[in-house]
Amino acid sequence: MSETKGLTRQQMADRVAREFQDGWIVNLGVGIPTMCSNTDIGDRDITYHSENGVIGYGPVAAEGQEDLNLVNAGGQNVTLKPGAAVVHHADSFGVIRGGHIDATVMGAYQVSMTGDFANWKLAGQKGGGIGGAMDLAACAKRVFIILEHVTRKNEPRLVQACDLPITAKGVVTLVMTNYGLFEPTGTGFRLREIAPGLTVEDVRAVTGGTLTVADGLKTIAV
Amino acid sequence: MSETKGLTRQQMADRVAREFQDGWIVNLGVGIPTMCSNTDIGDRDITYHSENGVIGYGPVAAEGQEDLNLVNAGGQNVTLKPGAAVVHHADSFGVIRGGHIDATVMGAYQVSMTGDFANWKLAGQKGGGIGGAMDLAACAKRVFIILEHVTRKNEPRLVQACDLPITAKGVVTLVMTNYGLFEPTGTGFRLREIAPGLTVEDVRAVTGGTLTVADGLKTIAV
Amino acid sequence: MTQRSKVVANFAAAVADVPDGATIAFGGFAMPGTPFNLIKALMEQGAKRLTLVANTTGGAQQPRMPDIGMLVENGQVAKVICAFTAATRPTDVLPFTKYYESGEVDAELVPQGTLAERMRAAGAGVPAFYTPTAVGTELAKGRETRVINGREYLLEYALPLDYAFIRARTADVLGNLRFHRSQRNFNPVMATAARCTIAEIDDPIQPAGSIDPDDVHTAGIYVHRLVQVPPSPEGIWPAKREARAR
Amino acid sequence: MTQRSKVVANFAAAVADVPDGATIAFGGFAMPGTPFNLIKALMEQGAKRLTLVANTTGGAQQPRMPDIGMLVENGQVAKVICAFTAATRPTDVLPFTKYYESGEVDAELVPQGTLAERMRAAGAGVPAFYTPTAVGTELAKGRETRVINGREYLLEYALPLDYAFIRARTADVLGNLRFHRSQRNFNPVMATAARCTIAEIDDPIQPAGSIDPDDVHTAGIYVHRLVQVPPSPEGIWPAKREARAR
Repeated sequence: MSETKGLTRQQMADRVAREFQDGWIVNLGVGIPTMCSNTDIGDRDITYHSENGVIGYGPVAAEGQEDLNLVNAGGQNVTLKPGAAVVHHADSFGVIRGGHIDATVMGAYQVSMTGDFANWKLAGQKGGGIGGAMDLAACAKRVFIILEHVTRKNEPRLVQACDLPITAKGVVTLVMTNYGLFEPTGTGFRLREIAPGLTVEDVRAVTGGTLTVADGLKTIAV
Repeated sequence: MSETKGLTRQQMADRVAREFQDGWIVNLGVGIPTMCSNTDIGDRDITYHSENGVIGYGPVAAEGQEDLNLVNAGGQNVTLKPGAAVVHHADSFGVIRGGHIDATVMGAYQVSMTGDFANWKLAGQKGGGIGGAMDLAACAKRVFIILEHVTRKNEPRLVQACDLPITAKGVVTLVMTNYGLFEPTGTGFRLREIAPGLTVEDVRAVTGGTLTVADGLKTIAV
Repeated sequence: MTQRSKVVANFAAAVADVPDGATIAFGGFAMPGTPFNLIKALMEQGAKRLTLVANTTGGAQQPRMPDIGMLVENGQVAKVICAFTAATRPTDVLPFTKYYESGEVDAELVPQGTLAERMRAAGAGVPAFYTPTAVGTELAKGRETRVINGREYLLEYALPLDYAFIRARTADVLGNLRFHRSQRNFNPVMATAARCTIAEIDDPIQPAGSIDPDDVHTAGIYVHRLVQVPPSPEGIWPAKREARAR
Repeated sequence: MTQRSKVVANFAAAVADVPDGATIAFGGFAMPGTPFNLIKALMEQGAKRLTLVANTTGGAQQPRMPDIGMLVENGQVAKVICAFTAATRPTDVLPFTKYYESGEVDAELVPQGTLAERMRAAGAGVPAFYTPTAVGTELAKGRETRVINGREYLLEYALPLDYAFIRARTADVLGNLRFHRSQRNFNPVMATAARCTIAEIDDPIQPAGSIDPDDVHTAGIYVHRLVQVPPSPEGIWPAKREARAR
C-alpha cells in the first residue's frame, strides 16, 4: 500500500469548495465531499441540498444539540440555515433532475478522460450501491469528483477509459485528487493546479491517459 | 322550447347524492353536480375533492363569512370540513389520475349507450372548455352524469352514439336526468328509476338508442 | 455569509426584462392565487408575441380583473396554452374566444391535469410521460399512444417556461413561500418549471428563516423575484377577508 | 356525519392482514422516518415471499434497528427493490448482501430518484415516464430509450404498492400527517402509491381538524391505518431529541 502523498482529505474538500460561486445550490455526497461544508469560502452564499429533501442545511450539529430526525445524505445530524426548506423524496429528485443543482460533489473509484466516472459497483460485484449518484451525475450542471489519486495497489484512478461499470457518461467537469486539480478534456486530463511538494512528473507517473498541463500551472494553496 | 318535465335540478342532485357510499371521495363538477353537497345523506361521511387541490370541503360559505382565497371547482367560496387538506394542482390531479376518486359527477351535452359522453365542445366550435373533465372521466372509479333529458329542441341527450366530440369513451356508470335514473348497458339504456308523474312511454319517446326497464321499476322519492 | 434579498421595488421593475416571444405561465384558479398585479404590469411593459400558459383566459367574471384575455386584447399574445378556450356553459362567451376563432391568436387546448403534470414534469426533469387522460378523444387524434398493462395511454411532453408569474400569501426574503387555501393551485408547480419565477406577495415580506422549514410550500430556490402587493387601491385584490369557518 | 378514526390498537393488529406475496414499501432515509415498529410487527406476523421496496436494506449502523435485512434473515423475503444492495464504501458489508450474492433473495437495483419517481408515478396515475438517469450505464442495457430534444432518456414504469409502512411525527384521527424535518423523505410518496398505507405516529394522535389544512404534508385520503408509538422501551426509537439550532 502506497503512502498517501499530497493533499489531505480536508485540503481536497477545501479546494473544491473554493470553486463554489455565490448563489449556487450544491449537493455533497457521502465521505470527503461532505467536508466541503466545513470550508470557509467567505461571503459566498451556498445552499446545500441533500437527497432526502433538505434544502439549505448547515454544519453538523454540536454534540447534544442534534435533531435526530434531521440528517444529510451521509446520515449525519446536521443543522439548518435560516431559510431552509424540507421537501419529500420525489420533489427532492425533482430539484436534481430538473437541473436546479449547480454542482454536485461525489467520490468515485475511477474517472476517465472523457468525463465518465464509476462509483457504484466494483469489479465482479453483484448489484451495488447507487443511491442518488446516477440522478445527480446525469442532471447536475457541474459534476465534481474527489478521489484519492491512486488505488491501494498504486494504480491510477484517472484512466483512459473506466473498466468499472460507469455511473454516467461524459459528465465530469472537475477532478480533485490528493495530487492536484484536473479537468477531463476528452483526449486526456488537464492539470490545472498541483499539490505542494509534487512535480508534474510525479503526477504523470500515476495518471492514466494523456496528461496536459495548464499554462502557468499553480500550486494549490493549503 | 319544451316545458321542463319531471325532476328539478336539486332533485336530480339529491338522487345522485344518495348513491354516495360512506367513506367515498367525490368530485363534483360545475353546475347541478355541485348541488349534491347540499343533500342530506345522513350519517355517511363523504370527502369532497375539487380540482384546485381542496380535499374535504363543505357547504358554500355564508354571506360575509367567505374566505376569498378558498373556492371549489365552480369558483364558489366554500367552507372546509374538519380534517381538510390543501394540495397543489399537480398533486390534486395525482389524486384524480391515481384512481383515488370514488365518484365524479359531471354535466354533459350527450351520453351514449356505450357509456361515452360529451361535455367539452359543441358542434362546429373551435376549441372548447375541457377543464378537469377528461382527467376525471378517464380516471375516477365511477362517472355519474347529470343532464336535462332533452335539448331545447326536444332532441334526446341519451343517444345511441355521441355526435359531439367525446370527453371519454365507455366510462359512464350512471346517468341522471329529469326523467329518471339510467345505466348505459352497451346496447342501450336501462331505466332504473323513473321520475314521479312520468310513464315509461314518456321516457322512451325522448330517449335515443334502446330503452330497457329494470325489474320492479321504482319511482324516485323526492 | 450574505443572504441576498429577492425583493424587487415594484411590479414594473419585476417584469422589465420580459422579452418578446417569451413563454409565461400565470397561476390562479378562479380568483385565488392569480397574479393580477403582475398581469397589469406586463400590459404596461408591452412585450409582444408571447406564449401564455394558464388554466383559463379569464374574463368570465364581472367586474373584470386583469387577465390573459386583456393581454390578448392588448395585442401582446401569439398563443395561449390552457384548459379552456371557451366557457363550459355555451351561453357564457369569453373575451378570448373571438380572437381564437378569428385566428388572430393560436391556442393549444390541454386537459387541466395534463397541463399541471406537463409543468410538473418540466420542473422535475421528466421530458415526457404517459397519461390515460384524453385517450380516444379528438385531442388524441394522430398522436402517439402506448398500451401498458392492457390500457391505452397518451404520450405527453414536458412544458418548460421562461417565466412563472404567481401569487402567494407569505414569503421570506429568500423566496420561501406559503399559499393560503386554494390560492395554492397551479402556483407551486409553475414555479418549478420556470427559469424565472416572479411572485407577488399579500403579506409583508419577512426576514429569512421566518417560515419553519417544514411549513414551506415552495422552496426559495424556485423563486427569483418578490414584489410586495401594496394596499388597495394601488395593489389589486388583496382579498384578505377570511372566515374562521372550521 | 360520522368521521371514523383510523387509529388501530397496536402494531400486530395493523399488519395482521398482510398476505404472503405482498409488495410493501418502507419509508426512511438513514434513521429518520423509518417505521421500526411496523417492521418488527411484520417479523412477528410472519408473511412470506414478500417484495420489499426501500432506499436501503439496512444494517449499516450499530446498534442495529429492525430493518429489511432482518426480514430477509427471517426468511420472509423473495425480492428487494432498492437503491443499494451493497454499501457505498466497499469495506462496509451489509447483512443483505450475502443473501443477494448467494441468490437466496432477488433484487432490483434502482437509482434513488427513479425509485421515488416510480412510486410518485404510481400514486399519480402515470404508468410510465422518461428520465435521463442511468442512460449509458449497465442499468440501461437492453432497455427502451428515446431521444427527446436531442437527449437520450430511459423509459421507467410506475411502481404500485400493496402496502406502505411509514412513520410521521403528527397525525389526526383521519390520517392527515405531518413529518418532522428529514423524517419526510420517501414517506409521503409511498403513501400515494399504496392500496393500504399504515403509519406509525410519534406524537399523541389528535382529533380531526387539529392540523391546519395548509400544513398537512400527507392528506388523510392516502392513509388507512394509524398506530401510536408507545413510550420507549416498548415503542422503538421515539427520537425526540431536537436542537433549536437555527
